[in-house]
Amino acid sequence: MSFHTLKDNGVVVVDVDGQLIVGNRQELKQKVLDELEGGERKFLIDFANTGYIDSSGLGVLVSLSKKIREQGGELRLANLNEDLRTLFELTKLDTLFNIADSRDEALSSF
Amino acid sequence: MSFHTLKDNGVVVVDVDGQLIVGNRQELKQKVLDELEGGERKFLIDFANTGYIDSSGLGVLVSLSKKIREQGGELRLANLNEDLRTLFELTKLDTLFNIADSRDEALSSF
Amino acid sequence: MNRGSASRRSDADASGPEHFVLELPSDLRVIEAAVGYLVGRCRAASFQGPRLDLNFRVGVTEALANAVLYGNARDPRKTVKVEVSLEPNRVVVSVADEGTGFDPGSIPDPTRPENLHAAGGRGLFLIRNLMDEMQYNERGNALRMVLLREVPPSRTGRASG
Amino acid sequence: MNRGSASRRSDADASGPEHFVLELPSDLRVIEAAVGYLVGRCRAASFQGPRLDLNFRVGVTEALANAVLYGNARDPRKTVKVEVSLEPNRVVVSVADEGTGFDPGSIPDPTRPENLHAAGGRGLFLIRNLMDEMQYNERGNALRMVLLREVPPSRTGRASG
Ligand SMILES: Nc1ncnc2c1ncn2[C@@H]1O[C@H](COP(=O)(O)OP(=O)(O)O)[C@@H](O)[C@H]1O
Ligand SMILES: Nc1ncnc2c1ncn2[C@@H]1O[C@H](COP(=O)(O)OP(=O)(O)O)[C@@H](O)[C@H]1O
Repeated sequence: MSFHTLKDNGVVVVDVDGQLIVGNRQELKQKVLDELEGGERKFLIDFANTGYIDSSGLGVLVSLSKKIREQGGELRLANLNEDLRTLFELTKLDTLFNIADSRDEALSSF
Repeated sequence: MSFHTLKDNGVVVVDVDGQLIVGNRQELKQKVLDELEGGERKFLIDFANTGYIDSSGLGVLVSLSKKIREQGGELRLANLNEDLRTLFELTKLDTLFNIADSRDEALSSF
Repeated sequence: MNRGSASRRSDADASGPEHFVLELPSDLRVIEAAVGYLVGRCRAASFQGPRLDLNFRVGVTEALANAVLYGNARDPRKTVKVEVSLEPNRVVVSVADEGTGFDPGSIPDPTRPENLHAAGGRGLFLIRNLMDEMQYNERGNALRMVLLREVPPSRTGRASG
Repeated sequence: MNRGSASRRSDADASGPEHFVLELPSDLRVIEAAVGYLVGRCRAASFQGPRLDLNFRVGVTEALANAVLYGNARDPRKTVKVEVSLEPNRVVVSVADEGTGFDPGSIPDPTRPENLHAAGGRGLFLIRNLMDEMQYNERGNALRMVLLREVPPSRTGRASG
Protein backbone atom coordinates (compact mmCIF):
# COMPACT_ATOMS: atom_id res chain seq x y z
CA MET A 1 0.00 0.00 0.00
CA SER A 2 1.12 3.53 -0.70
CA PHE A 3 -0.36 7.01 -1.00
CA HIS A 4 0.51 9.48 -3.71
CA THR A 5 -0.36 13.13 -3.51
CA LEU A 6 -0.45 15.74 -6.22
CA LYS A 7 -1.96 19.18 -6.59
CA ASP A 8 -4.34 19.90 -9.42
CA ASN A 9 -5.67 23.45 -9.70
CA GLY A 10 -5.71 24.04 -5.97
CA VAL A 11 -7.08 20.60 -5.11
CA VAL A 12 -4.98 18.12 -3.16
CA VAL A 13 -5.53 14.76 -4.88
CA VAL A 14 -4.59 11.65 -2.92
CA ASP A 15 -4.33 8.29 -4.70
CA VAL A 16 -4.75 5.25 -2.46
CA ASP A 17 -2.83 2.31 -3.94
CA GLY A 18 -3.70 -0.96 -2.23
CA GLN A 19 -5.76 -1.35 0.92
CA LEU A 20 -7.00 1.35 3.25
CA ILE A 21 -7.27 -0.60 6.46
CA VAL A 22 -6.55 -0.61 10.15
CA GLY A 23 -2.82 -1.22 9.62
CA ASN A 24 -2.16 1.87 7.50
CA ARG A 25 -5.02 4.37 7.92
CA GLN A 26 -2.83 6.60 10.13
CA GLU A 27 -0.56 7.33 7.18
CA LEU A 28 -3.41 8.68 5.07
CA LYS A 29 -4.77 10.64 7.99
CA GLN A 30 -1.43 12.27 8.73
CA LYS A 31 -0.82 13.13 5.10
CA VAL A 32 -4.15 14.90 4.71
CA LEU A 33 -3.93 16.66 8.09
CA ASP A 34 -0.46 17.97 7.20
CA GLU A 35 -1.83 19.49 4.00
CA LEU A 36 -4.78 20.92 5.90
CA GLU A 37 -2.41 22.48 8.41
CA GLY A 38 -0.39 23.84 5.48
CA GLY A 39 -3.44 25.79 4.33
CA GLU A 40 -4.99 23.47 1.75
CA ARG A 41 -8.80 23.33 1.79
CA LYS A 42 -9.90 21.22 -1.19
CA PHE A 43 -9.24 17.50 -1.04
CA LEU A 44 -10.05 14.63 -3.37
CA ILE A 45 -9.31 11.02 -2.50
CA ASP A 46 -9.16 8.82 -5.58
CA PHE A 47 -9.89 5.12 -5.05
CA ALA A 48 -9.22 3.93 -8.61
CA ASN A 49 -6.32 1.78 -7.41
CA THR A 50 -7.74 0.74 -4.06
CA GLY A 51 -8.25 -2.91 -3.20
CA TYR A 52 -10.49 -2.76 -0.20
CA ILE A 53 -11.41 -0.58 2.75
CA ASP A 54 -12.34 -1.75 6.23
CA SER A 55 -14.30 -0.02 8.97
CA SER A 56 -11.15 1.76 10.19
CA GLY A 57 -10.56 3.11 6.72
CA LEU A 58 -14.16 4.33 6.56
CA GLY A 59 -13.68 5.88 10.00
CA VAL A 60 -10.64 7.82 8.86
CA LEU A 61 -12.58 9.22 5.93
CA VAL A 62 -15.40 10.31 8.23
CA SER A 63 -13.05 12.03 10.65
CA LEU A 64 -11.00 13.70 7.90
CA SER A 65 -14.15 14.99 6.28
CA LYS A 66 -15.22 16.51 9.59
CA LYS A 67 -11.83 18.13 10.27
CA ILE A 68 -11.69 19.56 6.75
CA ARG A 69 -15.21 20.94 7.03
CA GLU A 70 -14.35 22.57 10.37
CA GLN A 71 -11.67 24.53 8.51
CA GLY A 72 -14.13 25.58 5.83
CA GLY A 73 -12.82 23.05 3.34
CA GLU A 74 -14.28 20.07 1.52
CA LEU A 75 -13.39 16.42 1.00
CA ARG A 76 -14.60 14.55 -2.07
CA LEU A 77 -14.22 10.92 -3.10
CA ALA A 78 -13.91 9.50 -6.60
CA ASN A 79 -13.65 6.23 -8.49
CA LEU A 80 -15.25 3.87 -6.00
CA ASN A 81 -15.59 0.48 -7.62
CA GLU A 82 -18.74 -1.58 -7.12
CA ASP A 83 -17.40 -3.33 -4.00
CA LEU A 84 -16.43 -0.05 -2.37
CA ARG A 85 -19.79 1.48 -3.25
CA THR A 86 -21.49 -1.45 -1.55
CA LEU A 87 -19.55 -0.64 1.63
CA PHE A 88 -20.60 3.00 1.57
CA GLU A 89 -24.21 2.04 0.92
CA LEU A 90 -24.34 -0.61 3.65
CA THR A 91 -23.00 1.86 6.20
CA LYS A 92 -25.09 4.73 4.77
CA LEU A 93 -21.90 6.75 4.41
CA ASP A 94 -22.88 7.40 0.80
CA THR A 95 -25.25 10.01 2.28
CA LEU A 96 -22.37 11.76 4.06
CA PHE A 97 -19.86 12.13 1.24
CA ASN A 98 -19.71 13.85 -2.09
CA ILE A 99 -18.87 10.86 -4.28
CA ALA A 100 -17.96 11.47 -7.93
CA ASP A 101 -17.75 8.84 -10.64
CA SER A 102 -14.45 10.11 -11.96
CA ARG A 103 -11.58 12.31 -10.91
CA ASP A 104 -12.41 14.83 -13.64
CA GLU A 105 -16.00 15.07 -12.54
CA ALA A 106 -14.92 15.73 -8.95
CA LEU A 107 -12.29 18.29 -9.99
CA SER A 108 -14.39 20.22 -12.46
CA SER A 109 -17.14 20.97 -9.95
CA PHE A 110 -14.96 21.98 -6.98
CA MET B 1 10.54 1.64 10.98
CA SER B 2 11.19 4.80 9.01
CA PHE B 3 14.06 6.54 7.24
CA HIS B 4 14.80 10.24 7.48
CA THR B 5 17.11 12.01 5.10
CA LEU B 6 18.76 15.38 5.43
CA LYS B 7 21.65 17.13 3.73
CA ASP B 8 24.52 18.42 5.81
CA ASN B 9 27.29 20.27 3.95
CA GLY B 10 26.97 18.19 0.82
CA VAL B 11 26.57 14.90 2.66
CA VAL B 12 23.30 12.94 2.46
CA VAL B 13 22.62 11.74 6.00
CA VAL B 14 20.12 8.91 6.41
CA ASP B 15 18.74 8.06 9.85
CA VAL B 16 17.44 4.54 10.25
CA ASP B 17 14.70 4.46 12.91
CA GLY B 18 13.77 0.94 13.92
CA GLN B 19 14.92 -2.24 12.24
CA LEU B 20 16.80 -2.59 8.96
CA ILE B 21 15.66 -6.04 7.91
CA VAL B 22 14.40 -8.14 5.05
CA GLY B 23 10.94 -6.57 5.19
CA ASN B 24 12.03 -2.98 4.62
CA ARG B 25 15.57 -2.90 3.19
CA GLN B 26 14.24 -2.01 -0.29
CA GLU B 27 13.02 1.33 1.01
CA LEU B 28 16.47 2.33 2.21
CA LYS B 29 18.05 1.08 -0.98
CA GLN B 30 15.66 3.04 -3.17
CA LYS B 31 16.08 6.22 -1.16
CA VAL B 32 19.87 6.17 -1.43
CA LEU B 33 19.89 5.15 -5.10
CA ASP B 34 17.52 8.02 -5.91
CA GLU B 35 19.92 10.48 -4.31
CA LEU B 36 22.85 8.89 -6.12
CA GLU B 37 21.01 9.23 -9.38
CA GLY B 38 20.27 12.84 -8.48
CA GLY B 39 24.01 13.52 -8.36
CA GLU B 40 24.82 13.09 -4.66
CA ARG B 41 28.13 11.37 -3.90
CA LYS B 42 28.68 11.52 -0.14
CA PHE B 43 26.47 9.37 2.05
CA LEU B 44 26.32 8.76 5.77
CA ILE B 45 23.97 6.23 7.35
CA ASP B 46 23.38 6.93 11.02
CA PHE B 47 22.35 3.96 13.17
CA ALA B 48 21.84 5.83 16.44
CA ASN B 49 18.14 4.92 16.44
CA THR B 50 18.39 1.48 14.89
CA GLY B 51 17.16 -1.59 16.74
CA TYR B 52 18.71 -4.41 14.82
CA ILE B 53 19.97 -5.36 11.36
CA ASP B 54 19.72 -8.76 9.73
CA SER B 55 21.74 -10.29 6.90
CA SER B 56 19.50 -8.63 4.30
CA GLY B 57 20.15 -5.27 5.88
CA LEU B 58 23.88 -5.93 5.85
CA GLY B 59 23.57 -7.01 2.22
CA VAL B 60 21.88 -3.75 1.25
CA LEU B 61 24.69 -1.78 2.86
CA VAL B 62 27.29 -3.81 0.94
CA SER B 63 25.55 -3.33 -2.38
CA LEU B 64 24.91 0.39 -1.81
CA SER B 65 28.54 0.93 -0.87
CA LYS B 66 29.60 -0.75 -4.11
CA LYS B 67 27.18 1.27 -6.26
CA ILE B 68 28.24 4.52 -4.62
CA ARG B 69 31.94 3.71 -5.10
CA GLU B 70 31.32 2.92 -8.77
CA GLN B 71 30.09 6.51 -9.15
CA GLY B 72 33.16 7.88 -7.41
CA GLY B 73 31.30 8.45 -4.15
CA GLU B 74 31.62 7.17 -0.61
CA LEU B 75 29.34 5.60 1.98
CA ARG B 76 30.11 5.90 5.69
CA LEU B 77 28.37 4.47 8.72
CA ALA B 78 28.06 6.01 12.19
CA ASN B 79 26.72 5.30 15.65
CA LEU B 80 26.73 1.52 15.64
CA ASN B 81 25.85 0.29 19.11
CA GLU B 82 27.65 -2.65 20.64
CA ASP B 83 25.21 -5.23 19.21
CA LEU B 84 25.50 -3.82 15.71
CA ARG B 85 29.29 -3.72 15.96
CA THR B 86 29.26 -7.38 16.90
CA LEU B 87 27.35 -8.14 13.69
CA PHE B 88 29.86 -6.25 11.54
CA GLU B 89 32.76 -7.96 13.28
CA LEU B 90 31.28 -11.46 13.02
CA THR B 91 30.73 -11.02 9.29
CA LYS B 92 34.06 -9.18 8.84
CA LEU B 93 32.15 -6.31 7.25
CA ASP B 94 33.92 -3.98 9.67
CA THR B 95 36.88 -4.31 7.29
CA LEU B 96 34.80 -3.14 4.33
CA PHE B 97 33.20 0.00 5.73
CA ASN B 98 34.33 3.33 7.06
CA ILE B 99 32.65 3.23 10.47
CA ALA B 100 32.70 6.38 12.61
CA ASP B 101 31.85 6.58 16.28
CA SER B 102 29.67 9.65 15.85
CA ARG B 103 27.91 11.56 13.14
CA ASP B 104 30.18 14.56 13.66
CA GLU B 105 33.29 12.48 13.33
CA ALA B 106 32.02 11.01 10.06
CA LEU B 107 30.97 14.41 8.69
CA SER B 108 34.08 16.35 9.64
CA SER B 109 36.42 13.99 7.81
CA PHE B 110 34.44 13.62 4.56
CA MET C 1 16.10 -32.52 15.33
CA ASN C 2 12.50 -31.53 15.03
CA ARG C 3 11.01 -34.38 13.02
CA GLY C 4 7.58 -33.84 14.52
CA SER C 5 7.34 -30.42 13.04
CA ALA C 6 8.81 -31.47 9.72
CA SER C 7 6.41 -34.32 9.20
CA ARG C 8 3.44 -32.25 10.27
CA ARG C 9 4.42 -29.77 7.56
CA SER C 10 4.37 -32.42 4.84
CA ASP C 11 0.93 -33.67 5.90
CA ALA C 12 -0.35 -30.27 4.94
CA ASP C 13 0.20 -31.19 1.32
CA ALA C 14 -2.19 -34.17 1.47
CA SER C 15 -5.51 -33.40 -0.17
CA GLY C 16 -8.90 -33.75 1.55
CA PRO C 17 -11.32 -31.27 3.08
CA GLU C 18 -9.46 -27.96 3.18
CA HIS C 19 -8.72 -26.87 6.72
CA PHE C 20 -6.11 -24.31 7.56
CA VAL C 21 -4.87 -22.43 10.56
CA LEU C 22 -2.91 -19.29 11.37
CA GLU C 23 -1.63 -18.26 14.76
CA LEU C 24 -0.62 -14.63 14.68
CA PRO C 25 1.07 -12.10 16.94
CA SER C 26 -1.21 -9.29 18.18
CA ASP C 27 0.07 -6.75 15.73
CA LEU C 28 -2.01 -4.76 13.25
CA ARG C 29 0.75 -5.03 10.67
CA VAL C 30 0.13 -8.75 10.15
CA ILE C 31 -3.53 -8.38 9.23
CA GLU C 32 -3.10 -7.55 5.56
CA ALA C 33 -0.69 -10.45 5.03
CA ALA C 34 -2.92 -12.86 6.95
CA VAL C 35 -6.00 -11.90 4.94
CA GLY C 36 -3.91 -12.20 1.76
CA TYR C 37 -2.97 -15.74 2.75
CA LEU C 38 -6.56 -16.76 3.50
CA VAL C 39 -7.87 -15.20 0.27
CA GLY C 40 -5.13 -16.99 -1.67
CA ARG C 41 -6.13 -20.34 -0.18
CA CYS C 42 -9.79 -19.70 -0.97
CA ARG C 43 -9.01 -18.62 -4.51
CA ALA C 44 -6.91 -21.74 -5.03
CA ALA C 45 -10.02 -23.71 -4.13
CA SER C 46 -11.83 -21.77 -6.86
CA PHE C 47 -13.81 -19.56 -4.53
CA GLN C 48 -13.77 -16.15 -6.18
CA GLY C 49 -15.67 -13.01 -7.16
CA PRO C 50 -17.07 -10.22 -4.97
CA ARG C 51 -18.12 -12.59 -2.19
CA LEU C 52 -14.41 -13.30 -1.70
CA ASP C 53 -13.01 -9.86 -2.56
CA LEU C 54 -15.53 -7.86 -0.57
CA ASN C 55 -17.47 -9.97 1.93
CA PHE C 56 -14.70 -12.33 2.98
CA ARG C 57 -11.83 -9.84 2.92
CA VAL C 58 -13.60 -7.12 4.85
CA GLY C 59 -15.35 -9.47 7.28
CA VAL C 60 -12.13 -11.28 8.19
CA THR C 61 -10.16 -8.03 8.41
CA GLU C 62 -12.71 -6.67 10.91
CA ALA C 63 -12.58 -9.81 13.01
CA LEU C 64 -8.78 -9.80 13.11
CA ALA C 65 -8.61 -6.09 13.93
CA ASN C 66 -11.03 -6.51 16.84
CA ALA C 67 -9.12 -9.53 18.14
CA VAL C 68 -5.83 -7.60 18.09
CA LEU C 69 -7.13 -4.24 19.32
CA TYR C 70 -9.82 -5.18 21.85
CA GLY C 71 -9.53 -8.88 22.59
CA ASN C 72 -5.78 -8.96 23.10
CA ALA C 73 -5.49 -5.20 23.63
CA ARG C 74 -2.27 -5.39 21.59
CA ASP C 75 -0.66 -7.34 24.44
CA PRO C 76 2.60 -8.58 22.90
CA ARG C 77 2.29 -11.86 24.84
CA LYS C 78 -1.00 -12.82 23.21
CA THR C 79 -1.83 -14.33 19.85
CA VAL C 80 -4.84 -14.53 17.57
CA LYS C 81 -5.80 -17.91 16.22
CA VAL C 82 -7.61 -18.24 12.90
CA GLU C 83 -9.14 -21.48 11.70
CA VAL C 84 -10.70 -21.87 8.28
CA SER C 85 -12.73 -24.72 6.85
CA LEU C 86 -13.26 -24.51 3.15
CA GLU C 87 -16.34 -26.60 2.39
CA PRO C 88 -17.93 -27.20 -1.01
CA ASN C 89 -20.59 -24.52 -0.62
CA ARG C 90 -19.29 -22.30 2.13
CA VAL C 91 -16.29 -21.20 4.13
CA VAL C 92 -16.25 -21.17 7.92
CA VAL C 93 -13.77 -18.85 9.65
CA SER C 94 -13.14 -18.78 13.39
CA VAL C 95 -11.12 -15.99 14.96
CA ALA C 96 -10.21 -16.45 18.62
CA ASP C 97 -8.34 -14.03 20.86
CA GLU C 98 -7.09 -14.37 24.42
CA GLY C 99 -9.20 -11.56 25.81
CA THR C 100 -11.98 -11.57 28.35
CA GLY C 101 -14.67 -11.10 25.74
CA PHE C 102 -17.55 -8.63 25.57
CA ASP C 103 -21.28 -8.44 25.00
CA PRO C 104 -21.87 -8.12 21.25
CA GLY C 105 -25.57 -7.45 21.88
CA SER C 106 -24.78 -4.03 23.31
CA ILE C 107 -23.26 -2.49 20.18
CA PRO C 108 -25.26 0.46 18.73
CA ASP C 109 -26.36 0.62 15.08
CA PRO C 110 -23.82 2.79 13.22
CA THR C 111 -26.28 3.69 10.47
CA ARG C 112 -28.59 5.64 12.80
CA PRO C 113 -28.38 9.35 12.05
CA GLU C 114 -26.85 10.17 15.44
CA ASN C 115 -24.05 7.65 14.85
CA LEU C 116 -23.32 8.39 11.23
CA HIS C 117 -20.62 10.94 11.99
CA ALA C 118 -18.76 8.70 14.44
CA ALA C 119 -15.26 7.64 13.43
CA GLY C 120 -15.72 4.12 14.83
CA GLY C 121 -18.31 1.48 15.51
CA ARG C 122 -18.80 -0.07 12.06
CA GLY C 123 -16.78 -3.27 12.42
CA LEU C 124 -19.33 -5.68 13.88
CA PHE C 125 -22.01 -4.14 11.70
CA LEU C 126 -19.98 -4.94 8.60
CA ILE C 127 -19.31 -8.49 9.76
CA ARG C 128 -23.00 -8.99 10.44
CA ASN C 129 -23.99 -7.60 7.05
CA LEU C 130 -21.28 -9.13 4.90
CA MET C 131 -21.22 -12.64 6.40
CA ASP C 132 -24.12 -15.08 6.20
CA GLU C 133 -23.76 -16.17 9.83
CA MET C 134 -21.79 -14.77 12.74
CA GLN C 135 -21.77 -15.98 16.30
CA TYR C 136 -19.60 -15.37 19.34
CA ASN C 137 -18.88 -17.99 21.94
CA GLU C 138 -20.33 -17.34 25.38
CA ARG C 139 -17.26 -15.55 26.68
CA GLY C 140 -17.10 -13.30 23.61
CA ASN C 141 -13.48 -13.97 22.63
CA ALA C 142 -14.10 -16.32 19.70
CA LEU C 143 -16.10 -15.35 16.64
CA ARG C 144 -17.32 -17.92 14.14
CA MET C 145 -18.33 -16.59 10.71
CA VAL C 146 -19.89 -18.44 7.80
CA LEU C 147 -19.89 -17.19 4.24
CA LEU C 148 -21.72 -19.02 1.48
CA ARG C 149 -19.90 -19.18 -1.82
CA GLU C 150 -22.98 -18.13 -3.73
CA VAL C 151 -25.29 -15.29 -2.77
CA PRO C 152 -28.31 -16.62 -0.91
CA PRO C 153 -31.53 -15.11 -2.31
CA SER C 154 -32.44 -12.70 0.50
CA ARG C 155 -29.19 -11.46 2.02
CA THR C 156 -27.36 -8.18 1.93
CA GLY C 157 -24.08 -8.26 0.03
CA ARG C 158 -23.23 -8.34 -3.62
CA ALA C 159 -24.27 -11.04 -6.01
CA SER C 160 -21.57 -12.96 -7.83
CA GLY C 161 -20.61 -11.54 -11.20
CA MET D 1 -20.25 -21.81 18.29
CA ASN D 2 -16.59 -22.53 18.45
CA ARG D 3 -16.08 -23.73 22.01
CA GLY D 4 -13.09 -25.82 21.11
CA SER D 5 -11.16 -22.82 19.99
CA ALA D 6 -12.31 -20.69 22.89
CA SER D 7 -11.28 -23.15 25.55
CA ARG D 8 -7.96 -23.78 23.90
CA ARG D 9 -7.33 -20.04 24.13
CA SER D 10 -7.93 -19.98 27.87
CA ASP D 11 -5.61 -22.95 28.47
CA ALA D 12 -2.82 -20.74 27.23
CA ASP D 13 -3.11 -18.72 30.41
CA ALA D 14 -2.29 -21.68 32.63
CA SER D 15 1.24 -21.54 33.94
CA GLY D 16 3.79 -24.31 33.43
CA PRO D 17 6.73 -24.78 31.10
CA GLU D 18 6.44 -22.00 28.53
CA HIS D 19 5.66 -23.31 25.09
CA PHE D 20 4.28 -21.14 22.32
CA VAL D 21 3.49 -21.37 18.67
CA LEU D 22 2.96 -19.10 15.69
CA GLU D 23 1.69 -20.12 12.29
CA LEU D 24 2.36 -17.36 9.79
CA PRO D 25 1.57 -16.51 6.19
CA SER D 26 4.59 -16.55 3.84
CA ASP D 27 4.95 -12.81 3.78
CA LEU D 28 8.06 -10.82 4.68
CA ARG D 29 5.93 -8.14 6.28
CA VAL D 30 4.97 -10.41 9.19
CA ILE D 31 8.54 -11.12 10.27
CA GLU D 32 9.13 -8.03 12.38
CA ALA D 33 5.85 -8.49 14.24
CA ALA D 34 6.47 -12.20 14.77
CA VAL D 35 9.95 -11.59 16.17
CA GLY D 36 8.51 -8.83 18.35
CA TYR D 37 5.98 -11.29 19.77
CA LEU D 38 8.60 -13.94 20.49
CA VAL D 39 10.97 -11.43 22.09
CA GLY D 40 8.11 -10.12 24.22
CA ARG D 41 7.32 -13.62 25.47
CA CYS D 42 10.98 -14.25 26.29
CA ARG D 43 11.31 -10.93 28.07
CA ALA D 44 8.22 -11.66 30.12
CA ALA D 45 9.99 -14.82 31.28
CA SER D 46 12.89 -12.58 32.34
CA PHE D 47 15.18 -13.56 29.51
CA GLN D 48 16.87 -10.32 28.50
CA GLY D 49 20.08 -8.51 27.53
CA PRO D 50 22.14 -8.77 24.35
CA ARG D 51 21.59 -12.52 24.01
CA LEU D 52 17.91 -11.72 23.46
CA ASP D 53 18.30 -8.38 21.62
CA LEU D 54 21.05 -9.51 19.29
CA ASN D 55 21.46 -13.28 19.14
CA PHE D 56 17.81 -14.28 19.42
CA ARG D 57 16.33 -11.46 17.34
CA VAL D 58 18.75 -11.76 14.46
CA GLY D 59 18.89 -15.58 14.49
CA VAL D 60 15.11 -15.93 14.43
CA THR D 61 14.71 -13.19 11.81
CA GLU D 62 17.14 -15.05 9.52
CA ALA D 63 15.34 -18.34 10.00
CA LEU D 64 11.95 -16.77 9.24
CA ALA D 65 13.25 -14.91 6.20
CA ASN D 66 14.73 -18.11 4.74
CA ALA D 67 11.53 -20.05 5.41
CA VAL D 68 9.44 -17.39 3.61
CA LEU D 69 11.85 -16.63 0.75
CA TYR D 70 13.39 -20.02 -0.05
CA GLY D 71 11.43 -22.70 1.78
CA ASN D 72 7.98 -21.49 0.78
CA ALA D 73 9.26 -19.35 -2.10
CA ARG D 74 6.64 -16.75 -1.04
CA ASP D 75 3.90 -19.16 -2.14
CA PRO D 76 0.73 -17.54 -0.79
CA ARG D 77 -0.74 -20.99 -0.01
CA LYS D 78 2.04 -21.95 2.38
CA THR D 79 2.70 -21.06 5.99
CA VAL D 80 5.66 -20.98 8.33
CA LYS D 81 5.32 -22.64 11.70
CA VAL D 82 7.32 -21.44 14.68
CA GLU D 83 7.51 -23.36 17.95
CA VAL D 84 9.28 -22.03 21.00
CA SER D 85 10.11 -23.75 24.27
CA LEU D 86 11.29 -21.43 26.96
CA GLU D 87 13.25 -23.55 29.42
CA PRO D 88 14.97 -22.37 32.60
CA ASN D 89 18.43 -22.09 31.04
CA ARG D 90 17.77 -21.92 27.33
CA VAL D 91 15.24 -21.26 24.61
CA VAL D 92 14.58 -23.72 21.78
CA VAL D 93 13.07 -22.34 18.55
CA SER D 94 11.93 -24.46 15.64
CA VAL D 95 11.05 -22.88 12.31
CA ALA D 96 9.45 -25.16 9.73
CA ASP D 97 8.45 -24.30 6.19
CA GLU D 98 6.59 -26.29 3.55
CA GLY D 99 9.47 -26.34 1.07
CA THR D 100 11.48 -29.21 -0.31
CA GLY D 101 14.52 -28.33 1.78
CA PHE D 102 18.17 -27.89 0.80
CA ASP D 103 21.63 -29.00 1.77
CA PRO D 104 22.93 -26.61 4.42
CA GLY D 105 26.39 -28.18 4.17
CA SER D 106 26.91 -26.62 0.75
CA ILE D 107 26.74 -22.95 1.80
CA PRO D 108 30.04 -21.03 1.32
CA ASP D 109 31.70 -19.02 4.12
CA PRO D 110 30.67 -15.35 3.64
CA THR D 111 33.72 -14.05 5.52
CA ARG D 112 36.23 -15.34 2.96
CA PRO D 113 37.77 -12.43 1.05
CA GLU D 114 36.22 -13.48 -2.27
CA ASN D 115 32.73 -13.49 -0.69
CA LEU D 116 33.02 -10.35 1.39
CA HIS D 117 31.58 -8.09 -1.31
CA ALA D 118 28.57 -10.31 -2.01
CA ALA D 119 25.17 -8.83 -1.18
CA GLY D 120 23.83 -12.13 0.16
CA GLY D 121 24.86 -15.34 1.82
CA ARG D 122 25.20 -14.28 5.47
CA GLY D 123 21.96 -15.66 6.91
CA LEU D 124 22.95 -19.19 7.86
CA PHE D 125 26.36 -17.95 8.93
CA LEU D 126 24.73 -15.56 11.40
CA ILE D 127 22.42 -18.24 12.73
CA ARG D 128 25.37 -20.58 13.20
CA ASN D 129 27.40 -17.93 14.98
CA LEU D 130 24.69 -16.33 17.08
CA MET D 131 22.90 -19.46 18.24
CA ASP D 132 24.45 -22.11 20.48
CA GLU D 133 23.08 -25.00 18.44
CA MET D 134 21.42 -25.19 15.03
CA GLN D 135 20.32 -28.25 13.16
CA TYR D 136 18.12 -28.93 10.14
CA ASN D 137 15.93 -31.97 9.81
CA GLU D 138 16.95 -34.42 7.10
CA ARG D 139 14.78 -32.84 4.44
CA GLY D 140 16.09 -29.37 5.22
CA ASN D 141 12.75 -27.62 5.75
CA ALA D 142 12.79 -27.43 9.54
CA LEU D 143 15.47 -25.67 11.54
CA ARG D 144 15.90 -26.17 15.26
CA MET D 145 17.92 -23.54 17.11
CA VAL D 146 19.00 -23.47 20.74
CA LEU D 147 20.11 -20.35 22.55
CA LEU D 148 21.42 -20.49 26.12
CA ARG D 149 20.30 -17.66 28.35
CA GLU D 150 23.82 -17.07 29.63
CA VAL D 151 26.90 -16.90 27.46
CA PRO D 152 28.72 -20.22 27.47
CA PRO D 153 32.48 -19.73 28.09
CA SER D 154 33.84 -20.45 24.60
CA ARG D 155 31.24 -19.28 22.11
CA THR D 156 31.02 -16.35 19.73
CA GLY D 157 28.36 -13.81 20.61
CA ARG D 158 28.17 -11.08 23.19
CA ALA D 159 28.38 -11.60 26.90
CA SER D 160 25.48 -10.37 28.99
CA GLY D 161 25.90 -6.87 30.38
N1 LIG E 1 -12.78 -9.52 20.26
C1 LIG E 1 -13.27 -8.54 21.05
N2 LIG E 1 -12.98 -8.53 22.38
C2 LIG E 1 -13.46 -7.54 23.17
N3 LIG E 1 -14.22 -6.52 22.74
C3 LIG E 1 -14.55 -6.47 21.44
C4 LIG E 1 -14.09 -7.46 20.53
N4 LIG E 1 -14.57 -7.16 19.30
C5 LIG E 1 -15.28 -6.03 19.44
N5 LIG E 1 -15.28 -5.59 20.72
C6 LIG E 1 -15.98 -4.40 21.28
O1 LIG E 1 -17.00 -4.03 20.39
C7 LIG E 1 -16.87 -2.65 20.04
C8 LIG E 1 -17.39 -2.41 18.63
O2 LIG E 1 -16.51 -2.97 17.68
P1 LIG E 1 -16.64 -2.57 16.17
O3 LIG E 1 -18.07 -2.67 15.76
O4 LIG E 1 -15.67 -3.42 15.42
O5 LIG E 1 -16.26 -1.04 16.09
P2 LIG E 1 -14.90 -0.29 16.46
O6 LIG E 1 -13.79 -1.28 16.29
O7 LIG E 1 -14.81 0.83 15.50
O8 LIG E 1 -15.05 0.17 17.89
C9 LIG E 1 -15.41 -2.35 20.21
O9 LIG E 1 -15.19 -0.97 20.45
C10 LIG E 1 -15.06 -3.20 21.41
O10 LIG E 1 -15.41 -2.55 22.60
N1 LIG F 1 14.43 -22.98 4.47
C1 LIG F 1 15.16 -23.07 3.33
N2 LIG F 1 14.69 -23.81 2.29
C2 LIG F 1 15.39 -23.90 1.14
N3 LIG F 1 16.59 -23.32 0.92
C3 LIG F 1 17.11 -22.58 1.93
C4 LIG F 1 16.43 -22.41 3.17
N4 LIG F 1 17.19 -21.63 3.95
C5 LIG F 1 18.29 -21.30 3.24
N5 LIG F 1 18.25 -21.88 2.01
C6 LIG F 1 19.27 -21.77 0.95
O1 LIG F 1 20.50 -21.40 1.55
C7 LIG F 1 21.04 -20.25 0.90
C8 LIG F 1 21.84 -19.41 1.85
O2 LIG F 1 20.98 -18.78 2.76
P1 LIG F 1 21.52 -17.60 3.67
O3 LIG F 1 22.81 -18.00 4.27
O4 LIG F 1 20.42 -17.23 4.59
O5 LIG F 1 21.86 -16.42 2.66
P2 LIG F 1 20.90 -15.62 1.64
O6 LIG F 1 19.53 -15.65 2.21
O7 LIG F 1 21.47 -14.25 1.63
O8 LIG F 1 21.02 -16.31 0.33
C9 LIG F 1 19.86 -19.55 0.29
O9 LIG F 1 20.22 -18.75 -0.80
C10 LIG F 1 18.97 -20.73 -0.09
O10 LIG F 1 19.36 -21.23 -1.34
